[in-house]
Amino acid sequence: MPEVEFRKALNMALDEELARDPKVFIIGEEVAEYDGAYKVTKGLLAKYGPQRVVDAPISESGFCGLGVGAAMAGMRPVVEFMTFSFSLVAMDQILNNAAKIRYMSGGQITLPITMRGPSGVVHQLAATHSNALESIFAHCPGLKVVACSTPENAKGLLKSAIRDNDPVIFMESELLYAMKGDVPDDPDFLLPLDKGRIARDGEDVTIVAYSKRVHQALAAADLLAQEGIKAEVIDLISLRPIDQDLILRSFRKTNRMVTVEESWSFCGIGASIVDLVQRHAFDYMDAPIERVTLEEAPMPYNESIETLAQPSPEKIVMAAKKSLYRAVA
Amino acid sequence: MPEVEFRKALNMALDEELARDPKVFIIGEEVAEYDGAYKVTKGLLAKYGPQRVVDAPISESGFCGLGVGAAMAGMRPVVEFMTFSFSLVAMDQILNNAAKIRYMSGGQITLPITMRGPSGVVHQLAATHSNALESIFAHCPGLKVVACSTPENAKGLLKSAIRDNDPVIFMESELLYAMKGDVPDDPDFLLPLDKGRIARDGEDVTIVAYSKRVHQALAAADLLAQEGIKAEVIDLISLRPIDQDLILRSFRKTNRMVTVEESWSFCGIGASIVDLVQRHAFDYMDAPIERVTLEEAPMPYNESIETLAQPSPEKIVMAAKKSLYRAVA
Amino acid sequence: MKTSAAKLAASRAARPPADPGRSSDLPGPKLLEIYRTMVRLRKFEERCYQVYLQRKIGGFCHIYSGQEAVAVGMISLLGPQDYVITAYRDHGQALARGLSVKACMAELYGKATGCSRGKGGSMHFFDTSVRFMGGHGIVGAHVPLACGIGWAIKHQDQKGVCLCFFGDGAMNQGAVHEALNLASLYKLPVVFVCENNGYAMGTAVARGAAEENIYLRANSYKMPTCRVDGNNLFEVMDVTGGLIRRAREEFQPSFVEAVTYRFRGHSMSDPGSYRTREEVDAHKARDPIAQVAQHILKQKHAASGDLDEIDAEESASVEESVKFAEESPPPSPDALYEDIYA
Amino acid sequence: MKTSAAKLAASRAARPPADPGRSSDLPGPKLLEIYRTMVRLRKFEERCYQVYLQRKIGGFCHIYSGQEAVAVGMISLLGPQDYVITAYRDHGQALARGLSVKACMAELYGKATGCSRGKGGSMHFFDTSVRFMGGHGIVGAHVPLACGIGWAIKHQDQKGVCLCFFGDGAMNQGAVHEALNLASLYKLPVVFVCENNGYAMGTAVARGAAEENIYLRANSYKMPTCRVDGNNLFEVMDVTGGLIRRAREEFQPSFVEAVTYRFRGHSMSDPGSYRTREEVDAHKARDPIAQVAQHILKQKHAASGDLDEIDAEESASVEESVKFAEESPPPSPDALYEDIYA
Ligand SMILES: Cc1ncc(C[n+]2csc(CCOP(=O)(O)OP(=O)(O)O)c2C)c(N)n1
Ligand SMILES: Cc1ncc(C[n+]2csc(CCOP(=O)(O)OP(=O)(O)O)c2C)c(N)n1
Ligand SMILES: [Mg+2]
Ligand SMILES: [Mg+2]
Repeated sequence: MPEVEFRKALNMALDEELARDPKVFIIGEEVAEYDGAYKVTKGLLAKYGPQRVVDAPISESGFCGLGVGAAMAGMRPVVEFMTFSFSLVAMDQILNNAAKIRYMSGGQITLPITMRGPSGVVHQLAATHSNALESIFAHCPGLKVVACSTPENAKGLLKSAIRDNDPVIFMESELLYAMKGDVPDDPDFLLPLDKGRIARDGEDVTIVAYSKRVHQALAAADLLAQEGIKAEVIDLISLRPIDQDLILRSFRKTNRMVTVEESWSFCGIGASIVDLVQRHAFDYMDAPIERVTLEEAPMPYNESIETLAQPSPEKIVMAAKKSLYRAVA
Repeated sequence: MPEVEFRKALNMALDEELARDPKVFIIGEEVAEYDGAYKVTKGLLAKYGPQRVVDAPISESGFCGLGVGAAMAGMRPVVEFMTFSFSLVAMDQILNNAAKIRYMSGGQITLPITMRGPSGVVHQLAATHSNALESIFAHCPGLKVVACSTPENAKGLLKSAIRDNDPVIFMESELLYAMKGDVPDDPDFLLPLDKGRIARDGEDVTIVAYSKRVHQALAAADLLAQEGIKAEVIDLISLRPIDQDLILRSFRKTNRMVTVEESWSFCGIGASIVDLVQRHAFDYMDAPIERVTLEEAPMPYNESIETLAQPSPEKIVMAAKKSLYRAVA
Repeated sequence: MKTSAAKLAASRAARPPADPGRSSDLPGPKLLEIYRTMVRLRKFEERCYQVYLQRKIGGFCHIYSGQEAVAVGMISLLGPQDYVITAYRDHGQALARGLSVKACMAELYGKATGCSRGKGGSMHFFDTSVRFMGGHGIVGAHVPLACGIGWAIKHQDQKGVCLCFFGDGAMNQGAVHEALNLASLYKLPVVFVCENNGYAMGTAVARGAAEENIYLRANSYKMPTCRVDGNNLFEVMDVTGGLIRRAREEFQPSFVEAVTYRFRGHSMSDPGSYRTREEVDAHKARDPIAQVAQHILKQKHAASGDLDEIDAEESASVEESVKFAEESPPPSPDALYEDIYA
Repeated sequence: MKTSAAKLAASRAARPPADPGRSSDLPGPKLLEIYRTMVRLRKFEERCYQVYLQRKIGGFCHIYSGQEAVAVGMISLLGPQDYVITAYRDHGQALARGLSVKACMAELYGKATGCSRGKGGSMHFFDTSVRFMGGHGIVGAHVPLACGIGWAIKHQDQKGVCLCFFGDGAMNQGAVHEALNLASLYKLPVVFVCENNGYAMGTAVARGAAEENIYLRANSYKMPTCRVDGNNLFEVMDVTGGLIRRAREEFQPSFVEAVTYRFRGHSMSDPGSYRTREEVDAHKARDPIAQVAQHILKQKHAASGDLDEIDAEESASVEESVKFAEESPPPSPDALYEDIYA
């Protein structure tokens, strides 16, 4: 198992799937000659040529729609949004076309399209460039929504997404691209799109997170451990469908939960987790579920308030304690 | 207080605000010469002329952006989406521009724009034309989101929205346009944008609904009353900000709740209501909160399964009972 | 654009050279087949109008009557390897592409036997067996899909073409412009067909577009572009034939504006008061079906009785389809949850 | 489009008649003021480049060096009633519009004294006191806003104009096409300025657009359209002067493609390997500031020592702005929750 950067793990997944299936192609801004704005597609143009790795103009609605149409006609496109913030101009293609055409056709049409790119706040890019749209996508039946969090799962999940026969929104994070980790080089290494994972075992409180927030949750668990609190950390991975069994199993053990999110609170992923817990494990609730989300503001540019606006290990620790103190009190 | 149709109540609000403030103008498809696709703007062109009531081409992103720009420069635009389903092609203008420009400018820019139109499922319009996007809008700080439910509040709220200095997403419903009700003709009749209302008093269970679902909730309350169950019905009206006090006050009385929504469950409005209740009134929760939402499918055309896909008074009754039986058990 | 018949005739642009052989010289049997298809569309739509008024079908319903020469003329030039995609005014293209009258009528009734299993309705007809890729409700949003279909044709070496139909109003959607550029940039085998019926709902072309000569807007994308009389079957076929050939053989996308007119309102709920009776009548006088009938009779490909017989047969088939639709079962309740994921 | 200097010169289009009086005949003091502003932009950007490398500022940062003649030439023609709106490469337009060097630098530092209170950063400069309406990060998305500003000007009888700047890459966003059509349809006083610096990030114009002659695409919207040498201050001013007048007096929107070149990478993180050193050097040889300096010297409006003095003064002022920015306070934690609603 070679140790590689996160972006390389994604690159390996793309490379292997391009090699495996001639129906796969990648389209997006700067993915070819520039090797990708974040170098995720590095070297792929050289290897597969301009018909498989395709530079697109700044026409997200156009090239995302092109991807959907190509999928309708039997191809297996990977559409890269330079960041998901820019997918807002293609929202209709995603929510009306990708998500609904199969249904409207009575199941005649299959849509094996992957839409991928980094998502969420990075560092001082300000409000328009820090969008985390997962709760918007996860709201909509017809889409699958996945957030990878380690080089290993990035590779296994992206390969599964590309082979999957449904539209998959595949969310990455700029801030993780340089992270290193061991990655299987088995070209058939696949991970299920609908399963979360226990990132750390524990029994006192469950911390549910996804994407880069998983690493903050793990850091928080370290801090909590210093105080003798054993936190279990769940990496959701799949945001739609959400891995309800995993969440409930952990909750029935810990009876306490903190959710950590990449976006705002209202109508966020965590709210739905709260909902499913109270509906399916009401009697196990020893305390209110705490949520650590973005503060309810557009993302500011200034670094200090940008930091304030986001989840942090410290905030997660506080939330976990709150959920525990409540039980203690 | 004249009794008028819902669409007329909206029309009165527009008429009065056009008369009151020369900065107000209306722009949208077919709003002028055609008198509005649903006749909400009937007669306004004749009265105010083509500079105040403006037909737009099918360029939602363009004319919504025009509205945002006009608001930046001191006008008070009302942008009509023929239905909110079509606002998906303008999503970037709404979520990045309308919602964030004030913030990014450090408060220099004021955005007194109202974006209005019918929203949600109508009758056999199928998946692309049945979108209810409120949880998407309500997710985003910078926007205010309002759903009117009666001719009276339609008028008072729309007038307040137009006079408000922030971007307001103002949601109506085709299915309510023909509903009649008494409407004050006082040209300064205004209702607050951030307050819900108790649509019916009760003490056994709280049913929270908005838009046309309020009427289903009231019908359900009637049915429940026949069985001796006194349901309190809350008409949310404001979806962002949500009237937390009103919800909690009612819940602390009834200890049981059913939410009724216009859209899907995951990351929906009701999930956030569940979240705030468990966080702020945990000790009052006698049973899991039940939710009645769209079934998790795109909206089908066929009438019978279209009906199945939606909330109904019967489903609400069942949910209410479930929440109560639990307590009884 | 209150298109008068005269102005319309005068407005035809220089066009790419037609393929050798003019469609007006087509052999009688072929012409009669085309005529029959045109009649089928008309009979279907007029019956549709009636059952809608009888409230047997619901939703939005956009009648194609008057525009038949466009769909039938163009689609008759396609082979099985080719694709069609269109907007919500899709009954005409669907029938022209060979969807069965029964499956179409049943779809309007929302029945399980419908071409989209009753889940799409009037605006969302689909039949992948004949590569009819919908029926799309959001104005302009299917035009980028056509690029993707063109991409799939080209890169799977299918030697086909995708015909993409949309309205004059769609020209004002940004996504359409992005798509035209992409098609030209990537050399995709797509023929873009703008059916200019003069109005987007109640908005005449010139009230929605600064440039009312729609075909000129395609100049921005460096592809062959032209305007044809969309009520003249032969002109439609001659011009489109050449464009289809270039798409298939040279991957050259192109744009054709077909000037036509819808005889009915925008949708069933439209009173159409933005058009005068005279204007509508003037266009009805240029009925595309009558023009073909005249030609057939003049060329003695058939006698007037033969045409009456075709009309009667098509009426009967539409009648049957109504019976079929009415007697068909609705989707089962489970169908609500089916077809969401593969 | 690897624009060679020669090709560039040859590509100028027929242009609308310039206003009487040519800008190259401007009186010396006015010209020196313009020169000073151009120098200010350059000094600011180059200092910006340095502090970015020192990691004193963060986020994305798009340097304007090389394009000064466009922003300064055009904006110098505006009065206080006029508006400016632009994309994320906005430092140049902001300074040309008179925002203080200090407020701009402080914004890059994310300080409370910044022109957007430290909340917008490099891509989102604002100053409503001089009607500078941003700094917008999403490609093309501010172009519809310009229509709204034009609408407000027109319907509040302000006799002004809105200058709307965007890049060559933005021409491929659908929203831009919708906006151009709206401006022409409604006769809005907007001058659309496409700064064609040859590339959208690493994508040369012809790799993103089927029609690489950008100004021709505006023909679809029936407005005056032209191309100017964006490195030639006088050409920029002569042409734009006429367009601004027509916008103000006749509500005639127009489109101008200013062909120019950015001396730096797309943003600070761009190595720029898609351009050869020769190409960059060829363009640097046509430095717009040097061209103006030459003209001033030739016309004897000033001596070379005078220009050196201006350069030194502007350097000093930028230096001061760095000090100001460094010493300014950050926004208070409360600021996070401010400015969301009015
Ligand atoms: C994005 C979007 N906006 C608005 C509508 C509502 N709408 C449906 S059809 C139509 C008019 C379209 O006119 P045109 O493109 O000329 O086609 P035609 O109906 O004449 O065939 C409008 C505005 C829509 N479906 N999608
Ligand atoms: C909708 C959208 N897509 C992609 C981006 C990322 N992006 C930022 S600048 C840029 C290139 C723009 O080029 P151009 O319009 O020529 O302006 P220039 O940078 O040359 O001034 C891209 C692709 C974005 N900001 N918005
Ligand atoms: Mg039309
Ligand atoms: Mg550029």
